[in-house]
Amino acid sequence: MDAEKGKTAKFLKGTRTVPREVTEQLKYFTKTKNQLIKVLKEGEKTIPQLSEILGLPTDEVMFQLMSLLKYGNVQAADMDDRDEYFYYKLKDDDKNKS
Amino acid sequence: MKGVEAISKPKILVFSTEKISDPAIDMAGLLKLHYPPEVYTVPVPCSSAIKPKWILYALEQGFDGVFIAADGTDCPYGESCTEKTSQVMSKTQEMMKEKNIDPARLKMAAICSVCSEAFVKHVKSFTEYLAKAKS
Amino acid sequence: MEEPVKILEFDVLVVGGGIAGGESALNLANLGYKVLLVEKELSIGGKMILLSKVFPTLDCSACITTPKVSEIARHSNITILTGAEPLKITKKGPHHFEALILQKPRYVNIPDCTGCQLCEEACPVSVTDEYQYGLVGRKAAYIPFSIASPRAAAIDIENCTLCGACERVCPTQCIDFTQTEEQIPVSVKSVVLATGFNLFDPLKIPRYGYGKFKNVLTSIQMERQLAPTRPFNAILRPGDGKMPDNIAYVLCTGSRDKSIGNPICSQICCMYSIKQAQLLMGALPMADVTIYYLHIRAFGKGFNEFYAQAQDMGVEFTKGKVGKITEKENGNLILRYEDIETGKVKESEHDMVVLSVGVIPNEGIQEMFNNDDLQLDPYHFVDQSDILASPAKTSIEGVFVAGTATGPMDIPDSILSGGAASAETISYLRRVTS
Amino acid sequence: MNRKIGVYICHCGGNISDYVDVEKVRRAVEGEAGVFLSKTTMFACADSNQKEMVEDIKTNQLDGVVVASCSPKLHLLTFRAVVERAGLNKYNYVHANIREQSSWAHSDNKTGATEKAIHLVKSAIAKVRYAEALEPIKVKSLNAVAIIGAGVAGMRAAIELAEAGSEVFLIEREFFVGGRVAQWDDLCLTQETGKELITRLYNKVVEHPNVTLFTGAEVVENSGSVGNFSIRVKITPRYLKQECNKDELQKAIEVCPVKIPDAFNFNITNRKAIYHNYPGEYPQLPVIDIENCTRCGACEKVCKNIDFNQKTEYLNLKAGSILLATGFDPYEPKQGEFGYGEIDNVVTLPQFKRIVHYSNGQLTYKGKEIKNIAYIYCVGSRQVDGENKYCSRYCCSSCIHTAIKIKKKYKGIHNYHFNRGIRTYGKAEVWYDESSRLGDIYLQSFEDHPPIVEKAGGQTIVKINDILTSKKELEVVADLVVLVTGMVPRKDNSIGNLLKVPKGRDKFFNEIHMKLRPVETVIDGITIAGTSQGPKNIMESMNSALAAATKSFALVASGELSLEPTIATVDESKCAWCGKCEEACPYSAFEKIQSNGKLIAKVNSSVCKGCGMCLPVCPENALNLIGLSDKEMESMIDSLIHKV
Repeated sequence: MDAEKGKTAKFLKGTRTVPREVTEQLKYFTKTKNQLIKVLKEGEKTIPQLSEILGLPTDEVMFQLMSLLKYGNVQAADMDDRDEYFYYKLKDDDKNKS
Repeated sequence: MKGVEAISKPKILVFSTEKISDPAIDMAGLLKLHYPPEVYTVPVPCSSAIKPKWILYALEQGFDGVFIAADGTDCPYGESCTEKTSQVMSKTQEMMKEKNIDPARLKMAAICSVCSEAFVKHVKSFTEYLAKAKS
Repeated sequence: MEEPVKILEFDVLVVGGGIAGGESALNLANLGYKVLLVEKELSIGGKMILLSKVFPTLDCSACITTPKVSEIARHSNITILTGAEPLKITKKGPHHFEALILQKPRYVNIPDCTGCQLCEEACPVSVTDEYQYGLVGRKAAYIPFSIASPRAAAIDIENCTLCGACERVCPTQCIDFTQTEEQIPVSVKSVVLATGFNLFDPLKIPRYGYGKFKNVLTSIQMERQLAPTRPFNAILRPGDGKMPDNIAYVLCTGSRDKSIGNPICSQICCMYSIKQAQLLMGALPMADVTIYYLHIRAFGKGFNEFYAQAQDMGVEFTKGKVGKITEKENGNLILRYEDIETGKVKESEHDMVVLSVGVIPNEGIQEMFNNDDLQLDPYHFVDQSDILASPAKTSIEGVFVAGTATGPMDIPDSILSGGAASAETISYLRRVTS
Repeated sequence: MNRKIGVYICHCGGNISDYVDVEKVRRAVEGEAGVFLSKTTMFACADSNQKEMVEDIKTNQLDGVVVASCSPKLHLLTFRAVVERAGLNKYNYVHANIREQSSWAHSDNKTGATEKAIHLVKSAIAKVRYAEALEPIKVKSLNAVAIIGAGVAGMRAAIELAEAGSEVFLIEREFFVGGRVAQWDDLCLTQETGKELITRLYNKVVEHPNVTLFTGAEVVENSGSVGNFSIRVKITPRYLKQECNKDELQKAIEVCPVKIPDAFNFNITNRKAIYHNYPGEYPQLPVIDIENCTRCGACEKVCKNIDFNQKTEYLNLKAGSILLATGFDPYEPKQGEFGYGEIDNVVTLPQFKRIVHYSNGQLTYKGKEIKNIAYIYCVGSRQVDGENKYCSRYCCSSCIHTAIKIKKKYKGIHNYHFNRGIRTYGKAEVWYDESSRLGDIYLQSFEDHPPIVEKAGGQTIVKINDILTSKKELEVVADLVVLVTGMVPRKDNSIGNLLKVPKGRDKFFNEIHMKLRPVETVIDGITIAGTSQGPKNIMESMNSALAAATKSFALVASGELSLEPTIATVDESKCAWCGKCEEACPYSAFEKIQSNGKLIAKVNSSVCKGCGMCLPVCPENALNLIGLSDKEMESMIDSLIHKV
């Protein structure tokens, strides 16, 4: 009741503990996101290429990269020569600067 | 320099339809699929309701192109829509030829209610065409 | 002294805001009845709003669903609760039911939310998106999907770190973490059950490798890939992002299968698979699509013609029983199947396999009813007590049933059934007034 | 006319104002002709702003309002309601979409987005300048529904409508109710017989004071439109008096010398010229088939209730809506199709059901006991060469259900199912499973290689290339061949033609939209139910009947229908009737009338849907759509093109 509008999360913090898996998951996502952005800053990559560079399974790269596509960090570029895989690149706006 | 800028931005009038293609154009905005802001949309109930004289009026008043975002087969008013819309199209192009207006300044494509990408693609390529034609 | 609880009154409680429940609610509301529509998901529109195009006309599902959904949302005689479900429904007498509705907190004040998605952008958390059936992530502050109704954000409190970033960017201050679970008592004259169906979970058939092999997906995942609000930029293998060029469909996954406890045919899988095959042929012109089937049930208006159209387009139909799926190193899949025409066991390689999962009843409907027995049929769908003369009647007088709550059916049949349920409700309600 | 227009430009939090300079927009439009006040607002849709708008309209007597905000699909109706609350006609409100079609679409170009927003708002102002107050077109609607067809679907719809409070005219062309279901015994899904189901429905129909049932009745004329259809019904007499002595009647039937094939039994038996389909049929009064009656007078001698003086009557009925439940015909195989009509023991599934009905203890046909039965599926459906491409949906389940029943009822039955892929969809799947467990044999062929029925050495043989056993040719000697025939539309489509109800590719009545409006037709006020729309089982027919009843009821219940006033108008001075508009109109909304000594077109306001298809075809430009006249369109175009 006494929580100030716009700052109600603090109110809930008093009664609710954030499960450890959630913070772990956040850390993992932030880490992978930063890794993906870092590698993509150097140039367009396909998912198998990203998987090799980062040492992550392809399906994991796929999932995280598609999430970044949805969040607006990444966009699709052309297909590779064999018409199998898309290249992905960073979106050229200010989203990826920080 | 100023003159060049004016030439490079053709103005397009889009006739959309209230129930079918206008929602697609809305969704293009929702998805932030950018297209030139010189594209203006006027919704009508059905694409086969567009009078050729409106199109000619728009072109004569200064629009560089008119794009009909047609209902296609989704038209809620019946299947004759497609045929009637193309009749409007060909009749208008006839009139344009008589007035020495390039008939390619009128374009039509069926835009379904989620065809946002298709709409953006169409108006972009139409803009390019008109820009070339102007220069 | 306790304060007396104010009980809200409605004519009809409609449980489930999919197309069948929506159709019933609209029909009733248009005739002036006050309807409470309770939907457990965050958006109304049911499964249909998430589909790509629908058979056999191939018109897009969103185009059909969204106008209906907004009509329902706008209707002055319909009150909608999303993220809510009845805990208990008690029959107090003829034309009198009392229900206790559980309203889960959304942590967002719906009327104030403009759907601007700034909270979504600000939220640092990324978890699996259930509305994209696990194909991509979503934030913990999120709009369920772009055409959701209400198009308002929600906070996934289970995955929220309570960082407050969403609140700070919200221009209307509509986020409110002080919300708590509520139990709302309501009084109604009749009930329409439109609780819909579940999709079969293919983890129950381990030999198909779903979950283990990333390029084996369910038909609803493929449906999402084909929908306008799709998760990827193109049709791609979830295993590695490769564009598939040889796709297999395994029909009757979880249907007509006594070993998993579902002996009946799901009625829709043949047709949605044929539809997806046609859409895939359009999206990937070079791709081969093979449908492994036992029988093709193309029985409705225009269905058989639609089946013939798929054959003409080059969709391969193989009458065969798929036994086992194994994975190759490159992510391709080997299907071992009995070719019914030759009687031989064969193997074939595909780079993506879609399991056409069947229709399974929703659980927990019977348990909502406190002191009355809501009867179920042998397959655990809601039993239709007078199926030939009054298909919407259930074992409890005044409780009617619509759509797939009674068994598998396609969209046109669900809408007709929703119409039937509203008709029976109207005459039931009139019997009290006269 | 001097307008007083109020303009509201919405920030939408920042959704608009982050990209569009809303203050610049406001300044750009405040000087437009007719603009009395212009404001920006954080959320135009918020309650506080709505209240402010109402206040503004009332205190300043505004006569036109523009809100520039999100898409009209979201909030057009919201703001129409706002102006109505302030006492202004809702058609004096115009919406400008500067979010989806400006700020969001051009979030990459703030200057461009702002400029576009200015144009869009100016064009909305131009439109509202010409806006006129409009009233919805009101049409009276009679709370009565005419239902054509008293099969199970028609009767069920009648009961529903009567209980909901409408007057119902239930019009049946035959002399008995129940349609096709009267011809079946054991029904699928329940333990009921067709007769029992009909009894239940008929009793409710005749008990309800709101229903008037007409039998031997045919609709011969129709005029009017939704809300007020006027139909003329021809009623053929039964030539029998109501209060009949049962014994005398039975005698009359016995003495009648006429023998004609009994269509009720699909011609496997004969009946007299005075007949009923089966004892206890509804209505429980026989009829004289006057076409086949020789007027020999034999019946009159034994029964005093016969009355040849009864005359054909004509009735005029009025109804707000018409519900069509005219049913289907079973497919009639062509002469020689799988031996039909040529080989003596080839019958159709409907005939087979009647054979089973008349068999006791032993299953016999033409005096011979039947043990081996070959069922050939998809006869008249899924045709490779013929017209019927569709699947008839009910036949697989119905046939297997019948096969199980007789196998359990009679000894030594062997069922052979020659199919093209069994389609026991949904819960009917368990019958397929059961019949396989009972030992029924399923043989499957490809669609283009149907089985062959032959007579050889006094035996009837069915041959098939069975794809389930590597296309081996198999043959079965059959005592009876049952052709599992599908559903086809009624041969006689006079009612469809009369009411102009369109047909689909399969020749059944066509709905407007399979999913959005599955029981409505393009003819306003006419709904369709049951198998008249396409093959269905009984439960599915009932669902569609009830759904159609709801839609018809919604049309007639309120007593008044409100139709959108945004319809086409004719400029009488320009019109010189050429008929082109009539041709273009998909709804037949135009009629030719005499006015001031010349022929002109007139729009029927209750029929016009405002689609505008007629507008471009008029050579004299005499047609306009209300709200979208030339002057409105041109002024909108002007404000879109002129420099900011």
